[in-house]
Amino acid sequence: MPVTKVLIANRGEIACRVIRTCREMGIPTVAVYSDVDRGALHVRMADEAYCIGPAPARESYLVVEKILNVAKQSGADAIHPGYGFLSENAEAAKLFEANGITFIGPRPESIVQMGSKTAARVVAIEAGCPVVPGIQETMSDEDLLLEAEKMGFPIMVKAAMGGGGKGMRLVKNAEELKTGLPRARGEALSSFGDDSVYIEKAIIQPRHIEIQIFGDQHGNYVYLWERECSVQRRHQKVIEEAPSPHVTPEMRAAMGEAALKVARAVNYVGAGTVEFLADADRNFYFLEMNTRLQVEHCVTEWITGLDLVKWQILVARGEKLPLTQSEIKLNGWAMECRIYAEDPDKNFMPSPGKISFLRTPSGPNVRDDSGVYEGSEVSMFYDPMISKLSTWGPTRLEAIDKMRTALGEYRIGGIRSNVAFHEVLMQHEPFRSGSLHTGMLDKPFWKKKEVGPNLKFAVAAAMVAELDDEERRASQPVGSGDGKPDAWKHWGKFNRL
Amino acid sequence: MPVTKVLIANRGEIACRVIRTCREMGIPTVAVYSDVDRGALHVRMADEAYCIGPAPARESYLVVEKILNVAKQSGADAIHPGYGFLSENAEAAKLFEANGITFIGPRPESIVQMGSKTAARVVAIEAGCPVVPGIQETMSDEDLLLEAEKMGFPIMVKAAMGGGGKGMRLVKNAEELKTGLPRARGEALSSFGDDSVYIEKAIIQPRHIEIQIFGDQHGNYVYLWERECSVQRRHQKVIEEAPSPHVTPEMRAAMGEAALKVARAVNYVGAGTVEFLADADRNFYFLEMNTRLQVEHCVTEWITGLDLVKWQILVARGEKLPLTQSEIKLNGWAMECRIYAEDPDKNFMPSPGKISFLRTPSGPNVRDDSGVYEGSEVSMFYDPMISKLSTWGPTRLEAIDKMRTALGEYRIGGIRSNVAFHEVLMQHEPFRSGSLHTGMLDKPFWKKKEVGPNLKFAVAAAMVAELDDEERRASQPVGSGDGKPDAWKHWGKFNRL
Amino acid sequence: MKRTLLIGKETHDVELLRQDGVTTFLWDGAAQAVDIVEVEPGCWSVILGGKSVDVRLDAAKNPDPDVQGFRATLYDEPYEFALQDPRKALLAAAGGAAGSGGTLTAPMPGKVVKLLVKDGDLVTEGQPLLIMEAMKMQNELRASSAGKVSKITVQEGATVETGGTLMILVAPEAN
Amino acid sequence: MKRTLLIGKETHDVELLRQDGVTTFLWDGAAQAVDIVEVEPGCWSVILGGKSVDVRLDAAKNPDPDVQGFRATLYDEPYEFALQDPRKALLAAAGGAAGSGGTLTAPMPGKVVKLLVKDGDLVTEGQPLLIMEAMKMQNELRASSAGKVSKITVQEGATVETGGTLMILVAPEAN
Repeated sequence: MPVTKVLIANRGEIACRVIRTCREMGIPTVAVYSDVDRGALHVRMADEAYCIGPAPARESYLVVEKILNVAKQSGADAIHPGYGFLSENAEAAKLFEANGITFIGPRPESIVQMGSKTAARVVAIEAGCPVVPGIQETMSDEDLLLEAEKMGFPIMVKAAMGGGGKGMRLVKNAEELKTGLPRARGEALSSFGDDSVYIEKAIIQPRHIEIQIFGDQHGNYVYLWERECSVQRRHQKVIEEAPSPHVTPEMRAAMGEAALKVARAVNYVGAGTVEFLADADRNFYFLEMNTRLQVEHCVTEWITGLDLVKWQILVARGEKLPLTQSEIKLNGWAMECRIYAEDPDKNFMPSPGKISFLRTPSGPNVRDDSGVYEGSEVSMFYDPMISKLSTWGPTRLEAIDKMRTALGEYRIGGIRSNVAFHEVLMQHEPFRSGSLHTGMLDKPFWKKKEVGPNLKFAVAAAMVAELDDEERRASQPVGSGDGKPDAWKHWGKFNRL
Repeated sequence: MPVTKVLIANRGEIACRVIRTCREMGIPTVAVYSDVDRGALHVRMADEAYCIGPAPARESYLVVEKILNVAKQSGADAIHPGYGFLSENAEAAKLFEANGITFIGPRPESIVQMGSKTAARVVAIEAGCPVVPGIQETMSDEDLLLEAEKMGFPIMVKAAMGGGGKGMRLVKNAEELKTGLPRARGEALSSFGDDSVYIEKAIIQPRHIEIQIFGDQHGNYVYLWERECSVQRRHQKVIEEAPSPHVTPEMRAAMGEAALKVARAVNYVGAGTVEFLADADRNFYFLEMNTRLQVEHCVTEWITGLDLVKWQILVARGEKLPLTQSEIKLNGWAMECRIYAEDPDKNFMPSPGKISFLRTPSGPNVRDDSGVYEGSEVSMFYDPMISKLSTWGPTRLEAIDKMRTALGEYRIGGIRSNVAFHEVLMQHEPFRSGSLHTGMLDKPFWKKKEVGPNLKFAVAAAMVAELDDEERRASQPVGSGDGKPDAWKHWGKFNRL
Repeated sequence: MKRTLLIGKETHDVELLRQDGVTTFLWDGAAQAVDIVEVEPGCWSVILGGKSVDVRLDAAKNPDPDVQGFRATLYDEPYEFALQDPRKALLAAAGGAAGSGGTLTAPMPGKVVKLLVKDGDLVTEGQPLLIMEAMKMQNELRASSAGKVSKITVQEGATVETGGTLMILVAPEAN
Repeated sequence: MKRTLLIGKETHDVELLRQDGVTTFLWDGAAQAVDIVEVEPGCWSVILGGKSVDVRLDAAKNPDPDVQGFRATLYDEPYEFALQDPRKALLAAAGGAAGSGGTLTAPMPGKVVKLLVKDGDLVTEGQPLLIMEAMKMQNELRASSAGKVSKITVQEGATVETGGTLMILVAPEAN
């Protein structure tokens, strides 16, 4: 199938990421945007851009017909869904294909088979892939309570149609389950349009390790090693790395083969991720399969030297996978920090607003995948992730120290971000030693750095200089200036005489 | 020897580059700056910063005593010279060592042996490394004319103490030699403080290929493959890549071994580069040895995965080279474009000034080593290179297309740059096919892109909108504003009523 | 001009003197030379005793209109510093400080998904009061101390801005 | 407001109409809808017929004070566009244009290293007139046409700014 003009049915950093690869391949791109995203970076970067409605995603980015219309209008013959939004919507994929537009993702049947976590469990079990003990279907609150009692607490409540940690919670007893279920269903409904939830036995201090797989339309499969994503907050991944410090070569091969069993069972085509929980004894259990590109694909790109978006496009065109399993390299170590607009001093509450100042790190082995620019707005309507900072090093500690250095160069003004939080994490001993588990951030360890006397002195001097300058300017008659426009002094509005 | 606090006796991107590695290794850094560099990026990035005098380098960055004093004052126990300035000044290296301060570079004797190009030729010949036919010593203008007639034109005139193409010129006949010699000597004197020049037989359409080598204090040597730097203008490298499209595995091994012969002959310690000219038949000739880190070291870092500044520091500490020859990888392909403040529309004249706007590219496999920021000044006192943009890809064409994409994201306002020129080069067929030679830019092929009707329309609309906005604001009484400060409207000064 | 610097509970007398190209900073009477340059709008490069520090200043709202507040960002972490004209400080000290009531305000812009209490309810410290949704995450807002709900100023489904009042609580004693 | 657009030798009548939230651009009378937003200071995002174009405008000096010049940067390449109030264009057409003399100006800031001619010298087209040094590179400046050196306004060693006059040449006929 031809891929000569790609519509990206997404926004933010992933839209920009896809545009970059398309441009490199010489493929024109089409952006779509909601009203509040008119000035967003992906709109400015794309060759074409079309408005698809109001800010709420369900009135714009989630409306399949609008996306289809833009594809027809612009002559795009392929749609890249990014992650989230329509990326795991089988109906959308079907509709696009029915209209002769290539969906850059798996076949709709594979999405359906993996879309319900309960059904996916059954597929995994039948394919011979180990799974976490739990129920195979969704049920009413009452039945879930009964099942939970049988299984024994603690248990995990999860959205059947979910992903990305939304609607997911750990429940330690029946009381918590009762109060938590309505909220989990509410989040599931608002995020995925379906309030079904299911429960699983909770693994104690589990590690989240996932395998990146790729399939083509000719029945070839490879796995591109693992990523560890155990550093999470509220079941949201915060830091990802590849490879995993927990995985031995034997475990890697076993996990890779288990992942391919699941992929083969659903005739998977394109980029997919099979997620596992692993325990301290290196047992691993199928968790779910994400039938799309993952946020954290960058770390796999670092260690393999491959461009996964390019591979997606090649596979969508009907080409064979460019490499066989034995040709895939595992080179060094990569880290990724998700940079969120959130306030570490206010329990990581989202911090939307205008980015008034932005300086991003660069230099050797530093990659910043951003969806924003200085002056752009972080909207409260969408995910607060503004960028993914990733680094590479020959060894894990070198990648960590590179990350620490890069974070130290990151400057975001106007909103709060978790950059400083990540910096503290990079120096956190359990993290550095690789003793990760999904609950490691539950106990708060974040503490603002103390400002020493020298720093206090410097800040105070800057403040006084700023106010002195302002007052000096304010006392001068208007127009008597030295030819230097006051324009750039954004403090002017705080002048008090 | 300990390296616990590093003074960087340099400025611009290389000072920032060294600071990044030091920070990653946990080593505090000390910057030095001339009066005009008070606000430079390296001053802001370093932990400490000291002024060393007026703008002209010979009154600041080149004054060895001032650097030494700052080292003593700040307690720095090591000095990294970067490239240029004191990096190949044996007297400086000696003085630092005599004061107990580690010079992060080769032993002074090696610098001396390789510092005079004529003496270096003799070393290379004795070590069994092939050289370009030419004279072995500097002489008067009259004697040079006689030698040139004997050798036959065309010939190359070169500064004996030079480097980086300064004072170097191709001369096609006796007349040109007569008029060119005084100018070459003038440039040599102003750049290197020595007006000695020498001549060599010119190789027709030569390729400039160089070998990165490393030695430690224990007699171990490795070569980190080659770089090709044939794309030059006025004998200044413009684009570098690694590996070279001209080099076969056999030629690579032969060049590597030849380079190590020269390195061993001078007991070389640290990072060094042996430069060769190669002809179409893959003969190669020793040109000179640069006894320092090169501008273009980034491309070697991309393909080997190594941090050359880190290696320099490890070697200066007395550690053994971290890898042996067989452990060094050659992975994929890397490109580097030097981003200069120069005007492609005015024959690439330097374009110093204030950088009023700056957006640098990022994303997968893109690295920007910059020495500037939005708001900083590109001074007429120093080299006009403001950044090095490098990219990596599994293949040469992928690295080139990645570079083209990254250049397309680069935005520099206030001054002119050669970004658009590089973009055209990335699409230039002789470049893409790898048919490089050092004169390939002599015939101008740079032509500004035509602005099509759509673009004209868009620009015109933006201009009219800008003026309409301005006039609307100007017609409103002062202070009647909509609460939005006019401050950020830097167009205000162009209001005409 | 002499000013009073407030950092949390610390106060210091500070003043910047610029003379003959030399800048001196006075900190509680002690003088130190500083080299201070605004390198970008709101971004200051400060060199003192050789140390190079980059400070970014954002104006911060201070509840007291006579205090000039700045949020200084050091290596991407914000710290609140405030400066006061000492003459005004004297005047302010003569007046009385208003006690702050138990007002629950929105910590971020978002939508009120569910009210968990109603007017007149007695609540205990830490009791969930309402659920807000922003960026697809639901967050419970809890009572910071025990009290009585005296007035709820929003309805379910309402969109609120940062700092917007959600409900007012009074101390149980005030009942 | 109607304006005249000058791009090199092209001229067009242009006007932007904003009504009821719709922006229409008139180009020599032909109307097209545009969506135009200033996304950063001086940076405009223009969407027309689906095409997304990022335009950065820098004010450019135009020799005619009645012409508003902009240097528009498209993907890091600058292009000079100018706009003129058509009423002023009419007035300007009534006056006479001053002929531009043979003034050699500095193409960049730098230092005059060597004067290669002196007052009164006759020079041929392409003859080197002086050597300037900037950023360690020496550059020869040459005569753009034959003429006579009427006045040299700089000395060797002088530092000059971009556009600074270096010498004045007159046509040989004017001799």
